[in-house]
Amino acid sequence: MSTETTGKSAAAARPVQESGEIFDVTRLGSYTQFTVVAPGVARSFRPGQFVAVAVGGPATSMLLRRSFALYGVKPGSQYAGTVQFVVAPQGPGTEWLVRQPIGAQLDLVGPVGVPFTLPPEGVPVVLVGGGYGTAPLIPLAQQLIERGSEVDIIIGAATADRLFGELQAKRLIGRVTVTTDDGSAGQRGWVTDPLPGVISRLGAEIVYACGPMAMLRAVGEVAQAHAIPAQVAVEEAMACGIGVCMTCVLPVRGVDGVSRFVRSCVEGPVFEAGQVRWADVGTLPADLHGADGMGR
Amino acid sequence: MSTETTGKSAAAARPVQESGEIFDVTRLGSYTQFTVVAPGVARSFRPGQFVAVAVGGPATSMLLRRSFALYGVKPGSQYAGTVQFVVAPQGPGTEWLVRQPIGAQLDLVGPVGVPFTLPPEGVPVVLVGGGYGTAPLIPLAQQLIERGSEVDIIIGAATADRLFGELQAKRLIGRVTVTTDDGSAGQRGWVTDPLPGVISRLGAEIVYACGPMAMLRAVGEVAQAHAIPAQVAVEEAMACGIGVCMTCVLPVRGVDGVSRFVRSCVEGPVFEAGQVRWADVGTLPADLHGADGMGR
Amino acid sequence: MADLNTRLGSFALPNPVLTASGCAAAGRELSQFFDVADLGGIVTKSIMLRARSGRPTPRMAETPSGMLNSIGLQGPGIDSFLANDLPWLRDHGARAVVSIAGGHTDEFVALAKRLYNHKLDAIEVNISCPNVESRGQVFACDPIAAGRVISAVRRAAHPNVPILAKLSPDVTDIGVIARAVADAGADGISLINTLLGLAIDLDTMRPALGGVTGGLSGPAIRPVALRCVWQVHQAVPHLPLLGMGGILTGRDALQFILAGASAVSVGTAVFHDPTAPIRILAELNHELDQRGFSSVGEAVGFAHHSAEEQAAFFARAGAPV
Amino acid sequence: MADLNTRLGSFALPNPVLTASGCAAAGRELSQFFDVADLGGIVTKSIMLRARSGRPTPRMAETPSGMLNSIGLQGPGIDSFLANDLPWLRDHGARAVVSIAGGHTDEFVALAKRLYNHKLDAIEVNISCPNVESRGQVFACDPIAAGRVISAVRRAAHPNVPILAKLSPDVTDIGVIARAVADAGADGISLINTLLGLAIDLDTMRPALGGVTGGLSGPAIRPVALRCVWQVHQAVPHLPLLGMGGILTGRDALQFILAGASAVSVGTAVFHDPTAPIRILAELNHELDQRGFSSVGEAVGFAHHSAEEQAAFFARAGAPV
Ligand SMILES: Cc1cc2nc3c(=O)[nH]c(=O)nc-3n(C[C@H](O)[C@H](O)[C@H](O)COP(=O)(O)OP(=O)(O)OC[C@H]3O[C@@H](n4cnc5c(N)ncnc54)[C@H](O)[C@@H]3O)c2cc1C
Ligand SMILES: Cc1cc2nc3c(=O)[nH]c(=O)nc-3n(C[C@H](O)[C@H](O)[C@H](O)COP(=O)(O)OP(=O)(O)OC[C@H]3O[C@@H](n4cnc5c(N)ncnc54)[C@H](O)[C@@H]3O)c2cc1C
Ligand SMILES: Cc1cc2nc3c(=O)[nH]c(=O)nc-3n(C[C@H](O)[C@H](O)[C@H](O)COP(=O)(O)O)c2cc1C
Ligand SMILES: Cc1cc2nc3c(=O)[nH]c(=O)nc-3n(C[C@H](O)[C@H](O)[C@H](O)COP(=O)(O)O)c2cc1C
Ligand code: FES
Ligand code: FES
Repeated sequence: MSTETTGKSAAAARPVQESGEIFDVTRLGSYTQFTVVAPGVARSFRPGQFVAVAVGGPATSMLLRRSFALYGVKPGSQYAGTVQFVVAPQGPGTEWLVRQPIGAQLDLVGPVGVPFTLPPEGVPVVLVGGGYGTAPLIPLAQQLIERGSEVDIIIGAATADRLFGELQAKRLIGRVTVTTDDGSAGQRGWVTDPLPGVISRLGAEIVYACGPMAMLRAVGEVAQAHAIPAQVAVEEAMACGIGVCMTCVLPVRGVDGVSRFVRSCVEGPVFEAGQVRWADVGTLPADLHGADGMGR
Repeated sequence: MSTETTGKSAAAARPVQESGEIFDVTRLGSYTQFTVVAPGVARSFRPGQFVAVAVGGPATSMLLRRSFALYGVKPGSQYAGTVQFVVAPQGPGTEWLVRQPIGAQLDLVGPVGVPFTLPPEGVPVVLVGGGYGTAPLIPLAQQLIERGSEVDIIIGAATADRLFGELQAKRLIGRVTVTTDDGSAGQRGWVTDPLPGVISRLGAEIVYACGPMAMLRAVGEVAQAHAIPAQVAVEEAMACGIGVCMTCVLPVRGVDGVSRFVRSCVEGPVFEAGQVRWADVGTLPADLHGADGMGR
Repeated sequence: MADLNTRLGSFALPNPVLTASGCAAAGRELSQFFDVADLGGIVTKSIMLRARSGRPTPRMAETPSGMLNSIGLQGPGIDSFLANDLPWLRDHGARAVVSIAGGHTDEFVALAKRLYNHKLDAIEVNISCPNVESRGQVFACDPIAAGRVISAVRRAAHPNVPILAKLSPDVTDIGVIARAVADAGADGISLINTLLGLAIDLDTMRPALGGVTGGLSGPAIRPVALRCVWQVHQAVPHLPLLGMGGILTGRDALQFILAGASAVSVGTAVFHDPTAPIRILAELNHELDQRGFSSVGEAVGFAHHSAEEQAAFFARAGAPV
Repeated sequence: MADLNTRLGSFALPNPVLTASGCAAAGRELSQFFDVADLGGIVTKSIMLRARSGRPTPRMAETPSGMLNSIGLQGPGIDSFLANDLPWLRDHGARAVVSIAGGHTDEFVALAKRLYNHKLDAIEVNISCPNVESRGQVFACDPIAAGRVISAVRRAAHPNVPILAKLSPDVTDIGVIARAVADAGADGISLINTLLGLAIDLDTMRPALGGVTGGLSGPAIRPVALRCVWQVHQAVPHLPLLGMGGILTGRDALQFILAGASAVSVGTAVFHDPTAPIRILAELNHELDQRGFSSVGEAVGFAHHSAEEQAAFFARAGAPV
């Protein structure tokens, strides 16, 4: 690990590992929302961070934890603190997870990762969520509103049942712009269609986004066109989720202008869209720091 | 497979594979008794046969089925047929099994194996069960009594909570002799202590036994001393449970006088005690059929 | 509904799913659960010249997503096999791939000769057994010994019967062994056999298996098996491969085909689910259809093509992607 | 309470549980979950002379009871390591085993020299990397190349620092490699590194890893790892072994010790459970006590003794069995 990276990950809250009881399970469209008793995770949570959940139970063949963005979090008051996250069944691990009943125990590691950095008080912002990517934006919106920001939100998905957080967003923010690829809800198209208009109308000075890589890239380009920053929470396959294995890297341009493979688990998942080299994801750019060291 | 063996396994009922709902779960001492809806297994069941159960659920790391002696079996009448077996938690597979709730589905293969062969009508018999080994003797006792046999039973275990079937046996047979290694129930000692007396008193002409290997061997010796046969249901580690893998073999002297490694899953689990070469279990006797073929 | 016909040399199979040697005996027991004629073929337990007792128990230990076995090739010997097992398979309409094993080249040759006048579809040569003549080193671990056995068997066996050399993964470079058996005249290659493994019984504090070491099989070894299929397909692209190692589902089977296998064998999965081979065949069929393949052949080795070549193929085929 | 002290050559460890190279970075992240000084040692991610970007993503694929990785030795290079990572380990009271990797013998030597004046407890030489000078064949797969690297490193490194040669299981006879590195002056042997594996992504129908093939780790490979430890303990009984491969529990660790390992490394288990090393240490301690061992040393290689020898030992020790 090079100094600047450790410097950065140190900035993030220290994760804890705890076994928590499932307090509530709610189906929302094609998603399942879990509320889990996890005071340790709840205590130091900041929006944008995620939790890594062990799946499969005893004698499982699935070794790796599954990561989920933290969404509703109630720090301990008279009740123990709870955390919420939303699961889309996608493969064996998430399918196991959505079968877990209320009262079952889950083994969590969190909060993990670099959270969204908040703008100066009162700055108008636009939030953009794709699918379950809206989840981390809800607690973020809460904080932004408390800090006097005017907040607008665009949420999109392939189909209506893949939308997440419309109600929560309405309750918090009032107005929500909805897009679906097939027009089954809101306007037909992508979140980036209404985005320029919303940015201009609001005079937004920053965009926050979470969702599929392609969407994040497009959102970054729109923000750039408006000469404002975009902070995006990415999703890369992770083996450890705690920064030790180097599987989750993205090519990111550093403040020093040098591009590196950076761990999206502990140096992300939140990045400046402008610093991620989207076109090079999944490749090894020749100018990347240490690419020459690969030579054979 | 050599002819005589296939001849023998053909004699056994053809097993079926079916997924059945757990109809009832009852804790009995240190055991858990399952009643599972499995009409296909129930239909052709004969005492001494067992069922092979898949464990661990989806994405489990446990590939091999666990075997359990069939105990209570209700062939389908107005209700679908059910099978009963008794599980002692011993390792990860059985621990998973005893956690399964009523209503859960189990994948069963059965009935497997060569059942006990019944004596001529009216012949007096002694049954000897060690621990959960009593389970298959209960349905056997039922059949024997229906066929007019006078039946006596001795059940033993290390400790009282390891005893199984005392009530069921009492209800069926009336008198039950109980032994425990530590004297925590019945008389202190082994099932083989009272066995000679019971054989003589009853004038028993055959002994049926199920339990740990060491017990089966000892029972066989007592029977031999009384010049009567003993049929014993053995327990060898099994990978397939259906006769294809050759992991479950025992050195058994055949009717032709030749000793072979014989599959205890489909050519057993019931053997004539006198034909099992107990002293050679876990070794490769030089005179075994094909031992010379092992070369170096 | 993709065309499931495939070939292993001159052996034409109606579908690409077979059993694995030693995991289906000679088909009889499995016929209680499905019609053995519905599979691409039954690969029988490796047979030797004489009857073999096999090793002392314990013969197996369960391991994470796999198992160890040390059966030691228990079997009745070739005479009993020809008298009882091969006729049974023929009578039940099953395609028979007869696996043979030996302690020296002559034994393999003698077995091939005994099979000469019998109706069978292919011979799988299990060279993953110790070579008595070289301090028990496994034939499949030495390109020269492996090649010698295969060429001798090829010469001794009926010319119309394809010879499949079954390779062990326990080698430094499986491509070298593959080229050796290819040069020796193998008509196809079966891979992989089990990996050599060991477990300690914590009650006895001694090795868990009577044979001390044993063969590791099951899904645990699938990534190694796929790597071997991938490498051998590149080393001898002209030879058909019978892939195996941890196949539990049709999706697993498809991975092997995409990596270069023309057919697959299902082994340990049978212990978990006796109907696995038939289920896997149905699942594979569905997976092929879903991806727009019109035949198994189109999918064999498809993962070796670049994304561009793949797109071009489907464009030509006009298939949905 | 068994005496947990153990040794790897001149390296004395307070207990036999370490991390595995590449699965604990340089300890910093894990120190969020436990005190790194409580472990026998931290084996750092293999470091090379220059900074390395590593391979393109995807870099991992989950497999049954295991995973494939193709990280490609991403790292900051030796200078940054010495400036930031080694001091941090020292400051936090951890025993540091520094893993070094190179593309040719000279690079290994240069790394050993750079480490000469730094305080560390042992050097683990990761010879499971491609040898640029011989068409990318892995050093650990060739006894000559492996021996050459180890003797060169042994000469270049500080004489008081033990050298552990880390072996690959992807060889025909690991005993041959073990003897080669022993003759070359290795003070101990670490084993096993990952098995070469591959997975096909059924969505892209291409290899799942950016590096095409990758290293298989986790409980899936434990039986292979135990077999290697067993064989190497017999091949070079005088050398201490650092055993690893799929250790998830204290019982797994005990299997390695009974098979001949003087200490164990915990790798992939950390991804499943960040506190695994500390938990495994406690579990191992309990398992040793239960069996009446008064020290780790008594248990090392115990499974190689006959049942009679074992009984005699406990009779002498007067321990409960
Ligand atoms: C930072 C982060 C936040 C996430 N937030 C959410 C969320 O709030 N809700 C939600 O439903 N999902 C979320 N995901 C995606 C979620 O982690 C994957 O869908 C899940 O891991 C898939 O596991 P599986 O067993 O169902 O699929 P499998 O394909 O069986 O997974 C196999 C392996 O690949 C990894 N993997 C597969 N797909 C993904 C993916 N899309 N991203 C990362 N790893 C993957 C798994 O972790 C596992 O190790 C998030 C991922 C990351 C990295
Ligand atoms: C014919 C037969 C009838 C049986 N009847 C009963 C019964 O009625 N009630 C009951 O509680 N148990 C019974 N057993 C034993 C039961 O099958 C084992 O206790 C069980 O398989 C252990 O699985 P595990 O996962 O708990 O232990 P593990 O040690 O994790 O099992 C690992 C592997 O070893 C095998 N194995 C371990 N112990 C045994 C054993 N004692 N016998 C056979 N295989 C074993 C398992 O099948 C599995 O493949 C019977 C066994 C056989 C062969
Ligand atoms: C119990 C058992 C017995 C086996 N016997 C043989 C054999 O006789 N001949 C052979 O070539 N392979 C034998 N094998 C290896 C299998 O044919 C197959 O190559 C290997 O198990 C990998 O496939 P799988 O993971 O699907 O089981 C045996 C495997 C098992 C588990
Ligand atoms: C993500 C990952 C990275 C690894 N990096 C290295 C490495 O840099 N050097 C090395 O010698 N071994 C490396 N290994 C191998 C491990 O040190 C260990 O030998 C192997 O994973 C087996 O142990 P395990 O099953 O407990 O993980 C790595 C393993 C994994 C999973
Ligand atoms: S997932 Fe391991 S470093 Fe990010
Ligand atoms: S368990 Fe497979 S033959 Fe008996």
